[in-house]
Amino acid sequence: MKLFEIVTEPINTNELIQKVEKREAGAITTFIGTVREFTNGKRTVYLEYQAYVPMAEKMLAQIGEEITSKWENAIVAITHRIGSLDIGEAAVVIAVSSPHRKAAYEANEYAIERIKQIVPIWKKEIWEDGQEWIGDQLEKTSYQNGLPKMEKE
Amino acid sequence: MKLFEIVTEPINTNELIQKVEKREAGAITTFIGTVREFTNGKRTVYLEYQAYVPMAEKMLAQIGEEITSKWENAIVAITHRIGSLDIGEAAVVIAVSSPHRKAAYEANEYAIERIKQIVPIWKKEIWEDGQEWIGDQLEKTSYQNGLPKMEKE
Amino acid sequence: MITVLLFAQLQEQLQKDKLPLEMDRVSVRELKEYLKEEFGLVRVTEAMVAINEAYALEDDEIKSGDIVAIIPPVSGG
Amino acid sequence: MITVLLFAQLQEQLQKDKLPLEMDRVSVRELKEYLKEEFGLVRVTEAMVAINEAYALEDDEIKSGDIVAIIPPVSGG
Repeated sequence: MKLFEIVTEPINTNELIQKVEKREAGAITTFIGTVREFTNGKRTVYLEYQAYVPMAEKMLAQIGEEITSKWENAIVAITHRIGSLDIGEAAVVIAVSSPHRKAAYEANEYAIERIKQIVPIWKKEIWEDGQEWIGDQLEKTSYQNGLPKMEKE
Repeated sequence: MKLFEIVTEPINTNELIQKVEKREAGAITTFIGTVREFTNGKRTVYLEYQAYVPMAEKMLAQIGEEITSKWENAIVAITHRIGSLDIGEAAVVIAVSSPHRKAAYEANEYAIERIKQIVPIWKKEIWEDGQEWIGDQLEKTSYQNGLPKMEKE
Repeated sequence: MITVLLFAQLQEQLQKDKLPLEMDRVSVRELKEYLKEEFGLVRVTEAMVAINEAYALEDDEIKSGDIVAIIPPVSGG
Repeated sequence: MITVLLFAQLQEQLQKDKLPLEMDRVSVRELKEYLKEEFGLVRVTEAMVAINEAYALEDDEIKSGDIVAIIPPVSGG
């Protein structure tokens, strides 16, 4: 069973939930990032995701380690899909279990923020009149002078 | 399709996700509250949930309304199960979709906090050597002089 | 007649989930006092009351035909 | 020899996902400069570099046999 995975097929949310279920857990949170039809008023026809697969899986596992060091007893599973995705399809699913709910929410949100910082995955938006590779990071920070921020404070 | 429901059968998380899916949503969060084996060091054998069903469903719907007034475009579905539940089974599932992820996390957490404040559902813990109806509220606040807090600030 | 619904520990204490009371008009406060004295439901003081599925205040009035639920501290989720 | 992996807009620009470079020792900074000048990859300046699947700093040294990935700003999730 792989807790951190890049896949090309549709993601099964239930499988991720099963990966983190345990008798000690009282709370399981999931996050499903889906392909939205409109971004900044522009209509997306579909998305194309590309990854540096082996490194992306390593970085997902690193996020998992960061989480278990911050939230004791949390268990995390993350699957990111690549390839062509239609509107409404899930690009990423994150499942976190924890004995307490607060940690399950916090750790889950931490995971998606970190994915957007350090995991080598790229998204191309295809519109009716063009297409573009998106660099979310670029809008906020440039990391041309060093490592991406490795820890969120 | 009922967005707010009290049921006696196991809850299907996927069905809740389907209830809130839409093309405008970029984020779906779910919360699954499961029966934990240990609470305060004491081993639970199983739980028994009871509800004042028609009022509980009304209160769940009210939480839904509170959420859509606070987080525009959020869609919420909540199912709470009653009866006997074994360790690991889901007592409650909350699904929230929203165009943006921050709102999906916040609204979901708001829903579980509000459930614990205003929805007439009671839990009995059954241990090997006894049993007790739990009153979560009582540990924190007494509302003998008025309404339960109707809005979280 | 007023119908009083009981849940959780109160239901177990009386071994009943329903109490039909021959009353016409009574405030929430008075009803709680009555349930405490007549049925020994001491924990009713920490409970909320709902009239016809809506939370009520201590001074709200209950009329004949109303369904009144005694809501001990909730513990769902 | 150093193998350079390209992704996203850089891959499309060169119509290649891989560049084998006859180099022995080069710093990350020097490699980025080289890719910019030799291949016109101007956007390499805003990219991170990973050596053998781990993020590297500008002064880190790349050796023959290393797999070097040019990582433009990521946009997963």
